[in-house]
Amino acid sequence: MSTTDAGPQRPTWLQHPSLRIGVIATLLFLLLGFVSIVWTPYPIEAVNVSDAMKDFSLTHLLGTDHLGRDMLSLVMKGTLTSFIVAAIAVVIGALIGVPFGLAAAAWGGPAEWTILRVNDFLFAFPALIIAILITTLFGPSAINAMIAVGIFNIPVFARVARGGALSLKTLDYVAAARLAGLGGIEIARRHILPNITSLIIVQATIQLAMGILAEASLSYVGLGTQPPATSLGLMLKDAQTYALLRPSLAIIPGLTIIFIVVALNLAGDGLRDLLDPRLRRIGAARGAA
Amino acid sequence: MALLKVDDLTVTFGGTPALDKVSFAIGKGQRFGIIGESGSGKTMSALAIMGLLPEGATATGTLIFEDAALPEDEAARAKLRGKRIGMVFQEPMTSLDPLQKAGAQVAEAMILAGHTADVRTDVETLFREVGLEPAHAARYPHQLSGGQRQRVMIAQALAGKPDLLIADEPTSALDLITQRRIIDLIDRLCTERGMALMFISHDLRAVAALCTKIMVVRRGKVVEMGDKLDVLGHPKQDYTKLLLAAGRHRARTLMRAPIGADLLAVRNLTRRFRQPDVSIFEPRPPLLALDDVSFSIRAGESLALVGPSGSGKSTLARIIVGLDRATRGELEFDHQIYHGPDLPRAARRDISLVFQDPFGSFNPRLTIGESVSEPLRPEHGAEFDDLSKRMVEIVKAVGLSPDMLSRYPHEFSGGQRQRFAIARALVTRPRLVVLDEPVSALDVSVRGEVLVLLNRLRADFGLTFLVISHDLDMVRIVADRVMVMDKGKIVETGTPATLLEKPQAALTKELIAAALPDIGIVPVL
Amino acid sequence: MIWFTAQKLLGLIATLLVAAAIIFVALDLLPGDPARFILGINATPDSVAALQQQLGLDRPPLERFVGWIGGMFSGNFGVSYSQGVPVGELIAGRLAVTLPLTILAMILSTIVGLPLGILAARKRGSVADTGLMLLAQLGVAVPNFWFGMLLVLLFAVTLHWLPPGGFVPWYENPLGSIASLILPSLALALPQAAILARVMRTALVDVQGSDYIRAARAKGLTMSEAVWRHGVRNALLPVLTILGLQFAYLVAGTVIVENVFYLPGLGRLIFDAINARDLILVRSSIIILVLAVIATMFITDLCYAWADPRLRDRRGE
Amino acid sequence: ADAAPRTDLRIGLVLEPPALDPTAGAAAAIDEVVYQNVFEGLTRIDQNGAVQSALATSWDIAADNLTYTFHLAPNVTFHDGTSFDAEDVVYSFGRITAADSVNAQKGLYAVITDVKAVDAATVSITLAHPDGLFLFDIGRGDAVIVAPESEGTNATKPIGTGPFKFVNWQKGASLALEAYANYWGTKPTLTKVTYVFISDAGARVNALLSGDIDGINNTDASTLPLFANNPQFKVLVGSTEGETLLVQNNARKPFSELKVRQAIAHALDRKEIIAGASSGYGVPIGSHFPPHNPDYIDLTGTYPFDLDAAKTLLAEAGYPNGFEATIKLPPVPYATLGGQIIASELSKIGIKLTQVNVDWNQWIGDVFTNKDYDLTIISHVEPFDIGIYADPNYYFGYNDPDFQAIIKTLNETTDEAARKELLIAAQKRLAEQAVNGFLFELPQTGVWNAKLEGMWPNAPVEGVVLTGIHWVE
Ligand SMILES: Nc1ncnc2c1ncn2[C@@H]1O[C@H](COP(=O)(O)OP(=O)(O)OP(=O)(O)O)[C@@H](O)[C@H]1O
Ligand SMILES: Nc1ncnc2c1ncn2[C@@H]1O[C@H](COP(=O)(O)OP(=O)(O)OP(=O)(O)O)[C@@H](O)[C@H]1O
Ligand SMILES: [Mg+2]
Ligand SMILES: [Mg+2]
Repeated sequence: MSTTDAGPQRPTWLQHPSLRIGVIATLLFLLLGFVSIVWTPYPIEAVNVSDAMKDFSLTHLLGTDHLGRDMLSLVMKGTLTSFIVAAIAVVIGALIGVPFGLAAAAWGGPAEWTILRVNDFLFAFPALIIAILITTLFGPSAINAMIAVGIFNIPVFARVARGGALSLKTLDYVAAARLAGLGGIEIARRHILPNITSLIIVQATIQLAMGILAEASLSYVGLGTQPPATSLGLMLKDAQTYALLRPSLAIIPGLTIIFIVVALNLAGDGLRDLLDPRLRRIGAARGAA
Repeated sequence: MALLKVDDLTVTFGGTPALDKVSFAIGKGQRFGIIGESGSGKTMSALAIMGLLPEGATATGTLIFEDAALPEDEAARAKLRGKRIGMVFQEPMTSLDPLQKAGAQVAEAMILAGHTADVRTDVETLFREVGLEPAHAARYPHQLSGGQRQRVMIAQALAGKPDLLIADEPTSALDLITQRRIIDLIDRLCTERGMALMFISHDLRAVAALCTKIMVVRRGKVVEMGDKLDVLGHPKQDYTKLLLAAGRHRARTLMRAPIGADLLAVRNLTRRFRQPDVSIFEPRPPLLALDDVSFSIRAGESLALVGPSGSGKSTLARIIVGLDRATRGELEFDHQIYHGPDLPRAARRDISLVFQDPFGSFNPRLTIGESVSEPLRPEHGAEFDDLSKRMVEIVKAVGLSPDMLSRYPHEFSGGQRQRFAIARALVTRPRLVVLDEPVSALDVSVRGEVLVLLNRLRADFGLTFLVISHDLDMVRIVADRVMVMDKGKIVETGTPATLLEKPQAALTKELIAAALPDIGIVPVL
Repeated sequence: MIWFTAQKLLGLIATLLVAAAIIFVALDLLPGDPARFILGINATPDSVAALQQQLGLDRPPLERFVGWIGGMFSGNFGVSYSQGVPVGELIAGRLAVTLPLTILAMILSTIVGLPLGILAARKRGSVADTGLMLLAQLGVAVPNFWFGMLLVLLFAVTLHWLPPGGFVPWYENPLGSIASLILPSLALALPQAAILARVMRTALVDVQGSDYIRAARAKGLTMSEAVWRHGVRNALLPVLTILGLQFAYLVAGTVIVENVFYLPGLGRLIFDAINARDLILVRSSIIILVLAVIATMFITDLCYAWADPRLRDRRGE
Repeated sequence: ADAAPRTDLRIGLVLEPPALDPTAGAAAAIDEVVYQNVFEGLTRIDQNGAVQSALATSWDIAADNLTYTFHLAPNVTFHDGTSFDAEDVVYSFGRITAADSVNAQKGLYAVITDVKAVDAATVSITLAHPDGLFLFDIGRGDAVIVAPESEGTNATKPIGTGPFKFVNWQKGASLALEAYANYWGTKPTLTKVTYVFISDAGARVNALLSGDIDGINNTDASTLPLFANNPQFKVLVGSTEGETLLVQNNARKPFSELKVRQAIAHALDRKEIIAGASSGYGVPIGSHFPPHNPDYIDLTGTYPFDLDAAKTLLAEAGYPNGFEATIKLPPVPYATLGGQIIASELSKIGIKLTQVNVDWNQWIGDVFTNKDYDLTIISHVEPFDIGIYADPNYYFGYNDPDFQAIIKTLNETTDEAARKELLIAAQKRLAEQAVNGFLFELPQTGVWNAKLEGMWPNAPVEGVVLTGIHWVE
């Protein structure tokens, strides 16, 4: 949240401090995560109780957890899981939410009314409750977290898409397209979507951040990622009884979450600042959503 | 001696200058006019004097008000604002606090200026003075029309009984009749109060009508300054000459396509809009944007539709091209009956629309070419290179070069965009072209060219025009026949000559009266 | 305004019915048998059957749905499977904790978030601004259960100022009840306060650049006077919407925070009830949650319409 | 410092009891609150698991071991003031054995054929066949004596004959008991006891550290190190009746193969499992029998930890490079942690395990009821439950006529020496057959304020018996 009114010449993303920091930090964490696919210092399935809860050392840079697993490896894998869960949740939310939002804006009338009602309902339905229900159906797993958070994302994206579409709908070039004989879908694809993608991207980064927090909460109450897989939230859960014996077990994943979320939010804010101030306002309001 | 003296005023935005060493002086009770095209720095000069420059703007130079330099410090400056210098802004729609009643906002200005006696009655008298009813004081801004808001703004500016009133294009957002009323109002108030006036506009005639001294600015520099009669009478600078030329467009004689049978017939067209109630206590009936309108256009004819803002012109246009649906009545386009969106596909390409605002009518993310060729997309039959040939042809026709097609809208000036807008309207080789205020969003300097272009195209392609406007001069140039519209009704029809010389309907008379006298003739006000 | 209210109210009811149907169906799909869960693994089949019959689990779904909806309107939510107590009672008891908790959190986040947001906006670009916004970034990013644990370690375990959790019933000692809600509501409020601060700042920054602020200054107000008299009110409008949305997040947050602070709140009730497959309890608790959230949205809408004359005239979405 | 020692107590409980009638629910939490505190049975189990007299001060057993005559304690009253007599006993047992009974342990009492009041202070119970465990079974929470007047409301407002009477229950938060003034037996020193329900492990630690609760009789072993060397606390590690098992579906290939089961037994490193899943607390077991029981014999050496042996056995069984299987894990630390450890241990002999975490309902449904599983980890906390292996329909899927024969005779034997022989035989048989992976006896890990005395270190039955607990200065 830094730059002032968009002056005559906008700063490119490299000149934009918060965006630069945010994007770079995010990429670093992503890298950390993706490396873990091909390589981690130690396999995280390998339990070795004999050297549990070791201190920081050269062999274990971040020490080991209560089962003697290498913390660094866990953080790497955990970051990956958290990202994947949040990302898929965003995709679910956007793929379902955006079309609904556009439809609402395009059709108006009862259709819009209904969509908005369903929106309200989804919104009023805490992700955690959704997760609990899904869990009772399919048993706890990272997938549930994805679906639950994804469902929770739907209304957010629907609102953004609708808001953006409504502001574009009345513009002359949309009317011109209608005169040119383009169909509703064609217009949405050609004129509306391209002009709200920026909005949606900003929203996506914000939801990504929220998704990572949500995954943490779900895993913390045992509804999210399950061992032997791990996620930052699950690491926090495991650490809760050791928190006082060996604070690092709780602090490391906790800080990682905070850093990732801050990075994502910075990136999101930066993007928003780079975009049309009109969009910035809408985005800001959604910032909470 | 001068009330306000401005020396070498320079305003820059991060290096790029908006105003460059501008110097001028305004005497007590003097009426000073500033004209110049959009973006020339007019508003900035006003804001600099008020000390209201936007962030990122840096001003240098000296501003002397009554022999004292205007203070830099915000608090001290604020004491002068309102009491000594009042300002009316360019944007009446956004310059009032949407959450506060009009009366309260004027009252605030009064109290700030120290008139705390009995504000309520003072506000009422002030409202009457600016031509509002006292009842309006209890309305929220969004419940007032543009003209009314502008009057509230003026009342606000006058509340502090300033010695200098700065009016920044107070009328450019308003329709003809309101425009004239506001100008008359400002004129009256200045004379009554002996108030000095700094009047900003890009409309030569408004300035001519009001001011005694005129400054012409362009790209932040003073082009010419002097007594009204000198500047307008015998301008020295080419730019000023150009402005003047554009100002009084001379009707050019044109060879016109032969006029044929009825192309479009409109029968008993009515359009209703549900409209919000002012409040629970003041419910409003549905608004009749179009009220039983009937007329017809003959092939090759150019019909002009004039009327004050909100009279239903655009609505009619939108229904004809099929963007909006008629509540009642029907249209017939060469023997095909329709009511708006149900315009048959085949006929779609025969009717096209040129929008009022050239800036809103192009998708910023598509190249001009993509936008212009859009109407051709549905034509499957046509050969590709045939289509591209047609594009080139039409772009040439509007006086632009085809290689511009790969560029994006923001790279073009308003005039150029409007040309492309016309190109898009013509690319399907339509028979009827509806033009909704095709030039009102353009600078005076380019309006002329576009009008000429329109006439030429009409001749070359044998087009039929329905031209919407509230600019009578334009009507004179482009129209064979004029229709006057008021509150959704057609009140009068006739050839420009007859109708403009001997108007029958009250509104027509008013419209003509509203038209400011031609430049050069010193107005009798 | 009347029209507006009526239409919103209609929406509210419609949403609730949709909710009720969806919830009922979703829950009926759940595998697992309350009776079996209550009696454990050594119970004989016939005692399980006996219990099922006692609980009315053998009646057809539709009958139970209609019964449920009908019951709700007469304030009778039925009797909990696992606890044999009227569901209404249970929920009421839990609301006595969750409601004050969320409200307290909301108040906290508002009185902290808004002033900071305004400060940041007024001192835009200054060190204070950057600092505050960095704090806000952190605030948004801290998982609230984690923050809750830190709070407990500091204020309960180390300083012994406040209880680490649990809840003193209102009737026993209201002050004690408040005390036991302070830390949880802090944990809940932090991220919301941060968000509010950010939204308030953006809104006010936007308003500061608006034409009417400039016009107000032209009347003779200084910048800060103009912002206080005209800016803040306008900037509060977007904040109002966020406030409405926030309630939903707070409610979601309680489920976790109530676990960390072992509070007898609605969130934990649902949590435990689902584990015990006490569907009748789950169903009604969730509906209450949903109702709470939707009702808040409804109220915000009304406040919005009340605060913004333009909206009053427009016919709602 | 205050002169008189405190007489109040705040105890932490992991789970809140859904209701409070021990005769109508299985939840351990019920017994933890009411057993021997609010409700009493004819007999009771003491902290060494031995049967003691309770409401029945003494009893005679007929020669045929089929008829028991109980002599009831005099002037006993229920907390609502109503008096206790033989009729209450007859009523209570009638309720347990009735057709529509919802008693969780109904099976145990099926053996009862007749209960009748000889006189107001004497009751005689007749059995269908001799039952060595009868006196123990009627000492359980499931057979406590309730009054017909209050039977209906016991779920929410329990009325018993015990030393403590129910005061109030703040659902979801806490439950309060206070000493019952007219208790017939020796009065407890505590006057007010509050149970605080804390399901979150981290929160439990904080509650103890900040003194919000004075103790908890069983909490995560992983937190013990925190309190072990803290003078303000005392850590009580005792035994439970819980044999923690790697249960194998004996009815399913490949676990139906003895060699496979033996291989797995060889591959399990109990030391590591105990260290990892239970922070090193808990006694290794080699069969399904609690080490603290006099009839216990150590069979942990039957199949010592030996990967080579394991591999060869697997090869002989026809799985030279192992096989894949899933392990379903209920939501308890010893299972989720144990699962990870065992998975990584078995992977060393080529057995790849997919870990599936389930909640209790799914466990009861899939594993216990539908027997749809390969492996699972669970602790069987029932006392003297070795008999479950004799039931071919039990979810172990273990059908072994020899073992069934042993148990049959055992059930009909009441002579102690003979019983001991049989029990040892039974343990041996299970160990050799490697029916399940026998891991360790679940420890009871309590953490208490250092100034508290008289808590049961062991849990021969579920429950937190308050009678003996008292503060010392
Ligand atoms: N906030 C701003 N940031 C950067 N440049 C600005 C800003 N406001 C105005 N400008 C530039 O300053 C120059 C003068 O603007 P100004 O508004 O004075 O023109 P104007 O003569 O009032 O035009 P119009 O007739 O459209 O009002 C323009 O080129 C404009 O691009
Ligand atoms: N979509 C709409 N909903 C409600 N009212 C509308 C709508 N569109 C137009 N109106 C109303 O219909 C009337 C006619 O509008 P229209 O745009 O046709 O006027 P106009 O003659 O084009 O004015 P201008 O010259 O300013 O463009 C106006 O009072 C306007 O407020
Ligand atoms: Mg201007
Ligand atoms: Mg119009």
